Amino acid sequence: MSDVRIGIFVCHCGKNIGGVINVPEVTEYAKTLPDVVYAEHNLYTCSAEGISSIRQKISEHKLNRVVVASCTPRTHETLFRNACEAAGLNKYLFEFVNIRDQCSWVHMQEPEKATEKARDLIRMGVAKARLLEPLEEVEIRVTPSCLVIGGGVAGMSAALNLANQGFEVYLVERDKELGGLLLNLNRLFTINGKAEEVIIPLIERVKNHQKIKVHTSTEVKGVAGFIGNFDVTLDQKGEERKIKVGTIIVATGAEVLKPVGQYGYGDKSNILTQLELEERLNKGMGDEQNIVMINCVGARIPERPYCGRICCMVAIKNAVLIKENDPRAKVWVLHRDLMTYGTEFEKYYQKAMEKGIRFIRYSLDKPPEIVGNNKVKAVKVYHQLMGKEMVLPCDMLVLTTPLIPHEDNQDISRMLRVSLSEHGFFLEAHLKLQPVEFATDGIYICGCARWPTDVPEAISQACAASAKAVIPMRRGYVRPEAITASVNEDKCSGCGTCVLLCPYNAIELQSKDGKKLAHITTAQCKGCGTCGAACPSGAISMNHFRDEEILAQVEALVI
Amino acid sequence: MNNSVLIIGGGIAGIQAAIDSANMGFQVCLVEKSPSIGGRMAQLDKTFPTNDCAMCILAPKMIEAGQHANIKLLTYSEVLSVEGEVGKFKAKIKKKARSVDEEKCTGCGICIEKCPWKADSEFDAGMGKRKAIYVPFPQAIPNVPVIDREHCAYFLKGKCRACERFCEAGAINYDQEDEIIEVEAKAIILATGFDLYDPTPLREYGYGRIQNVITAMEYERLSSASGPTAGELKRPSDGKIVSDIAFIQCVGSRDVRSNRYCSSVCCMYGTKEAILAYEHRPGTKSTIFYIDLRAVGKRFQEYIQRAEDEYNITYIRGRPGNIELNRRNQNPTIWYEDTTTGETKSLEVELAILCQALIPPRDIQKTASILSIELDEYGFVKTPDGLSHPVDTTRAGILACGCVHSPKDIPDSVVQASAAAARAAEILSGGT
Amino acid sequence: MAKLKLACYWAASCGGCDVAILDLNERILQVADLADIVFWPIAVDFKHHDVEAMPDKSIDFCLFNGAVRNSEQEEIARLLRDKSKIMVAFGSCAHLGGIPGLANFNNRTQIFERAYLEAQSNDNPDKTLPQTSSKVSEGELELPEFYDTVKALNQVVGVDYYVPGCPPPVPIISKVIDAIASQKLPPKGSVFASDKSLCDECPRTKGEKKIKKLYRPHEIIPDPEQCLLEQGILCMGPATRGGCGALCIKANMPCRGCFGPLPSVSDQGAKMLSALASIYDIDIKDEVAMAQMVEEVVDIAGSFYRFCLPTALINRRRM
Amino acid sequence: MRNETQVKKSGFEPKILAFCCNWCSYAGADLAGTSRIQYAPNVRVIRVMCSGRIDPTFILRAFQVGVDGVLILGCHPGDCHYIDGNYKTARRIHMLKKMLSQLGIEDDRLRLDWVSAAEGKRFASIINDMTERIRALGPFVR
Amino acid sequence: MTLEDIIKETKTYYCLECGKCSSLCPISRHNPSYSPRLMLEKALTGFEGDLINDQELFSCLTCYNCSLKCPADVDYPLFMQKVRTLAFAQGRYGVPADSGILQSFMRLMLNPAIEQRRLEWLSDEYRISEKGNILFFVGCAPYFEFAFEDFEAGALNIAKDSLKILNTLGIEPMVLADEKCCGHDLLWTGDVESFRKLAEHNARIIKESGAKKIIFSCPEGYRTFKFDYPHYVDLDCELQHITEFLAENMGKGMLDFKEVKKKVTYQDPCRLGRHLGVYEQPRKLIEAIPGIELIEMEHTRDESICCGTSAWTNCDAYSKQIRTERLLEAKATGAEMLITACPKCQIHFRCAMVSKGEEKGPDVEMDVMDIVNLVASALEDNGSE
Repeated sequence: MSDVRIGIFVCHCGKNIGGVINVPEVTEYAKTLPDVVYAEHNLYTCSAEGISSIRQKISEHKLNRVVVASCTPRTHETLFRNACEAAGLNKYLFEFVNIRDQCSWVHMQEPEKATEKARDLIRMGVAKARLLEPLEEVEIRVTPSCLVIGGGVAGMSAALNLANQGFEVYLVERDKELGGLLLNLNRLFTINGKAEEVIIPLIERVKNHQKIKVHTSTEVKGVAGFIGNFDVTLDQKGEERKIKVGTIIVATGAEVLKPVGQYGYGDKSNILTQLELEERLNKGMGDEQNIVMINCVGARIPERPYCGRICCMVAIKNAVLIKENDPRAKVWVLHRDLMTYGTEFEKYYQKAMEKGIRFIRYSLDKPPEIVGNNKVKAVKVYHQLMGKEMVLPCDMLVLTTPLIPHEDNQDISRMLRVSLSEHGFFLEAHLKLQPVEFATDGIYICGCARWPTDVPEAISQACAASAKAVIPMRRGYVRPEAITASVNEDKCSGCGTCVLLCPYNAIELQSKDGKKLAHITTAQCKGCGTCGAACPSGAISMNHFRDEEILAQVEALVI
Repeated sequence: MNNSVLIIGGGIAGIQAAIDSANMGFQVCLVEKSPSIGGRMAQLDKTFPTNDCAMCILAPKMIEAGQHANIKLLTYSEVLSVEGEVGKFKAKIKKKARSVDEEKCTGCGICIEKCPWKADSEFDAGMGKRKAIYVPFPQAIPNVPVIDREHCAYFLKGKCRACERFCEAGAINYDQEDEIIEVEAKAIILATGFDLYDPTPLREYGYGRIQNVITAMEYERLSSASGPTAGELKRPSDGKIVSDIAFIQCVGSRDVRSNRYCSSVCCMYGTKEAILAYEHRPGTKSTIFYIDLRAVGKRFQEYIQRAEDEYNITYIRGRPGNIELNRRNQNPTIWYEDTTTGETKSLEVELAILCQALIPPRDIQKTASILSIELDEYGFVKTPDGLSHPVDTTRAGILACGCVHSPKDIPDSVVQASAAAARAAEILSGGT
Repeated sequence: MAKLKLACYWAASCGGCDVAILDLNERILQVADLADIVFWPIAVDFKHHDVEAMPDKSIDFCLFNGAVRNSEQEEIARLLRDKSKIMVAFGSCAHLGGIPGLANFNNRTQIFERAYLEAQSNDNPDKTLPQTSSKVSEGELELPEFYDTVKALNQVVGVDYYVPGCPPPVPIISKVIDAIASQKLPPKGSVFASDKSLCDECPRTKGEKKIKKLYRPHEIIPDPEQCLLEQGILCMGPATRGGCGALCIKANMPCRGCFGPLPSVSDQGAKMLSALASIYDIDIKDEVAMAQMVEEVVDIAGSFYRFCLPTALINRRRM
Repeated sequence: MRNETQVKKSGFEPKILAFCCNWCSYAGADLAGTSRIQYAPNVRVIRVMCSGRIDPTFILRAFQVGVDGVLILGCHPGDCHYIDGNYKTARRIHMLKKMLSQLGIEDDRLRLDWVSAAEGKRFASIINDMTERIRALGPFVR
Repeated sequence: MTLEDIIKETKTYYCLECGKCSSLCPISRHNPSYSPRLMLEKALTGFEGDLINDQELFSCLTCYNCSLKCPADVDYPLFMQKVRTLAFAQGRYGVPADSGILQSFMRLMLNPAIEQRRLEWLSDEYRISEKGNILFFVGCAPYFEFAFEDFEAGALNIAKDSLKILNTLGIEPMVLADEKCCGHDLLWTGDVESFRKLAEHNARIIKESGAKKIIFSCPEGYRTFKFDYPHYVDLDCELQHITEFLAENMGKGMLDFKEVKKKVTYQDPCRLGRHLGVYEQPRKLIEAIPGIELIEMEHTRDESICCGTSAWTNCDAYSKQIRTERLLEAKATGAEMLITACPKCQIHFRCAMVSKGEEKGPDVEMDVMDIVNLVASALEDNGSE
């Protein structure tokens, strides 16, 4: 260890610190600490002259460690780190000691105790600073191209937004053509426009955009690497292709639940799902006079507790289409709550009521029953709000089922090393802070693959995902904080304890000349330290929070 | 300011749009009417469905926006006019005088401590007081106080000047004037959020007449640790800590006499607030009157289920007719029909909370005329082609996100904010 | 070159280490012609005063096994240190405190009460306890002082090398002998074992380190191929030095940590606890499961510090 | 709050080490500061990125060097910035407390609790409560 | 007019089944088996039979307390009226009060052959005129005198005092000898045909009288002329309730009151208040009398509670409970007198305070007086007593 030359800057912060803690005395004390070659106190270290003083003293006293004792690192650490960097000192050779928010401000009536505490805290800070090592923020180049998995309305919208900003997009779609779920929809609720009117122009714009390379009937076979450098293997009808992309957007959508075994679906000819009804509406309805719809089929039940969010609207839209097609038809919608939230949907619900569609609320413990053996003739329902059994004549029974995740979400999640939520949809990093990002950097999520959504919400999420993907691609590099974990391969015995602990799946066992060793992808590691604390051989060391540094602080606590 | 975006409104949506645009390398000017960014979310104690504290989510984003090199914060400011068209907008912004020099102030808070004059705190929804010189809430960004000239003794009667005397940084400047700032921008994002429906016109619910009938936002402030009662659910009439409360959904929503639309989030925040009550005092009993329990988002249904199983919350399907006052103990008595049994009954509780609707910002008409964009029949921003361009407005180059577009929860607002940033980026790189 | 002088001693231990030396079988002959045993109370008849008579540093190397539990052991340890060039802490007791070190859960008073008063087999009506000196008809009898705390060798005298194991396996003993013979000794203070944990040489296959429940060895017949810890058996392997050739593992029994902590680990017990608690897959909000976890790891301190309590960070129970 | 007479009489001022996680409890501590909530000066805080970073070795070392009490403050379960670091902390500390009791270390000397970024008051009350408990237990003699 | 047509006309299909109407309905608060929402659900779900034959169909007071607050803009009383028309056509009708004597009066008037001696009560102290612009519509007051023996209906006094006040204002209104019942109760119990005959008769004689403006003392008549007659006859006269008329003309100094030291409270009749929106004029009138202290009840103006019976039908124990509670509410204000502006409210309240033999009368004693009587009694007695 070259000779350590620590400089310490104690801040008065006006009266905030100086008014309680005897700053000059504490500064003198700091001078007595081993390896401290310079110590000063100033009125406002964070002010312009405070910063310039730090930079000046670093070169003047050839300091190779800096400790600032002032407010809280949460707001000012970046400021002082940049000051050190500007003076040519690696910014991780800096330690922050909080003697305001966690000392002077909270021990105002006990100045001597506060001063003693400040001395202890500074001693601990210096003890850690002495062992700090320079760290380089590894700059990872980001390839300015994006892989969009899924060619539905979400995938295409994301691709278009990216391409319009000049980025190269690989749009991969499993089916023969683009369009996804919207292809077999007849009309879209709220504006009642024909599904084609939305999806066809979208497909045209995608196909004609030279920045978008469309790969239909293609599947993603494998993804390796990390943000900025994903090596993707595509499988186009047996023929494999390798591409390199910087970011990935998952827009694989979802599928409609086929309620096999419920209400006689499958063995009675006049029972359809809403999707099948859409096709019937496209081709033209028969002369059915009595249509009964049952909502929440296969949803909000113990096995599948979630609400499908848009199925109520699909049901109401189809009911309105039936009435517009044949006003004499009698349409009943049996529901357990009508989820027409927001301004547009509630207005559409009123329109349905105007058209004479009648809504009956049933309860989970008294579900409707089907009458009729090979064809449904009637539906018995216990009207929950009237407390009375009703028998509705029924020529056609439509079951409203929720969107469910594709089975192969499991494979995609394992391939991209992203996690699924308990319902089987993809799990975003944070519902509010990062709704369209995965915990793994560089991979984003939008559309029904994340949660059942309607078309406008899917397009919003697609644009949001594109915005998030554009950030690293526009900057050209990512510089994750250097606080990451690293494995010392001479100490690692490959016991595997750390692998499952990492919430970001950044650790895996790789075989190296016959032996299994833990390997951490620095780009994916967020530096939480959970693996470091658990490693029984002490083989994982946490940059900037190494065991030795923390133990030095602990030992410095008691003189 | 060549590649620049003007963002109006500093709530969670405005902040998110600003951060995304700035991270994409564009210059951002974020204009916020109140002294600090943070918006409505800053007033919330906890947020559904994760019940994590609102400030834990919001503070990191506020700090990032406050310190971002590409973001220029103009708080305590209003947009006066916008000329030009997409790619070449010119906006005039009035930066109201804070009477405090932002450069010099270090946010030490001595002036607030020493100021003897008090006023109703808007942040605490009128439930608490603040000083004449104030910062809306402890974690405000910028952490620079503002002198409320209507309640400051110096501006009213020319005496006091306590803040100036105690300010070490010499930052108090009484004769600071409003400033007009010119800002150029290629795209504009409107994110001015929402206001809350004042339930007074619904006289049957007795808001304003019965002390222990309060709105959901007032409850949120009571329950918040930084609120007027430091988090203790003390009811207004006698300060008694409540343990038997009721929530009424759809107050001002799905009602011909106020707003016919559904405000999307009240079912969820109603349950959240009931859970907060139980968390503050285990054993608290909550009753929630609803007609459709719209828990449609991720983990919302489980949230409701847990509320019922673990937090002593009872859901009754029925919209209360009116609230009467039991004079002896100031308890509100709620008359309702339990529509699943057809019985008309009354329930006396210690505190009744009205889950008020989300309505467009009160100055939306003015904003719409300044930006010359159209509003829909409810007063929210109109999206001409809602299906394929959900965040566009009727004027090219101007985008809208968050609740100013239509009522939605925080996750959807954040998604729309990023979407608006993406659309703006398209415009800024030459698209339309 | 002149034959080396070898000294062995058996302090607070079970004598297994001495037997282990004999386990060299025919190789003991190689030792015999390599060195003269100048002190080995169990095997040869040299007395304490013989050692005192030797000039300092005259013994080439001393294999000292056993912890230091009383004043006599300490005295001899100091004596042998002065007389020997190389002092080797031989076996877990000398290296880490070993099984006798577990006495640090108690102190002398408790130990004497248990041994001489409470034990059912006692016949001690007038409750006599051993004294350092007692007057009897024959004269004054002296006994070494019985310390409250058991110490490892390096807590009493300087130690040059450590031979881990309870007892040290034969391959390691012969390696020590060869090293001494060839005078090619590793740097002072090193441990004759692998610097990696037992997992590095463990033959079993490793899958996912995730356990729902911990079984006592008799509660489950483990699969012979798969990692024991992953099957829910407490195996100290991950936190213990390798080098023993996974003898216990091959006998379908979990490692109990006799080789001591890894080089960069200062407390074997703390590290094993951290690893084990981290991979326990239970919901922390479920009080029953959490209480269950603590019950399942029977005698946590005893299991994790089985061989190294005296050298642990908290090396004895606070009374 | 602490009453003065009690401190004077025994004269013992406990030395307590607290580990706070950067995102929640450290922010909660800062909030106690910005809200000027006064609490006992006996605690020294070490900041770590996540409560999951705290290795039981640090805690044992703390007791070994003569600290009287150790306090671990993490995010409320579900709040963790790194998704579930605090879940592992909970299990480790739960098991460590059992081991410490076998080593004769009183249960109150090690405490795990959750503090969010908005719970300044809660942080202060935990600090005061911990100081009183350790004062009652007396100094930690090895 | 089928049930579907009724649903369309009254916009009942907008019903959110939220139960707000039931929780505001005075009847359902007392009668557990009565729920306006359930009634409406039967229509929506096509249980026409149940609906028509429902015993409670005629219990609805049509007091508009529900519709005024209905979030779905359903006109419930109109829905009730239309359904009752259907029911009546199938021979269904409610339980008439006082063994149907009132209904028989109305039906008698249908018979053109029967001569009414309507103006018997008109002594010469009340000056009326043959020709003129203003007509005072007396309504059924004369018939009410005979309907009730065990208490004083007082309806005729209202008519007399109305004339007295008008005369004091120098107005000698026309009063038609062959005036017939306005048909309100028949319409609201579904007998549309009888209602049409009465409406046509009244319209004819009023047109013949050349009246330009009709003043009513009974709000039910006023509401019927204003909202229902236009659907059946065309009669373009200005219509006013007497309180509106007096409030307008009071200011001209024609009415000078003597001091009346009294604490009073005011019952907003459903028809005058919620139906017609007349809230302020009666109050202005009362407060114009010096010495009077008007104290509002807890439920007042558009939230006031109905007197418990309508159209002389389905008056039962629950109606009695409603009335009793309303009287107790009036007493709770500390007022000595309950002022109302509708002869029927006055009758129902007075009837409630008289024990009807089988049940014990309520322990509520309260003077109930029509506003017209109050005003008349407060006039300076220069006119004839």
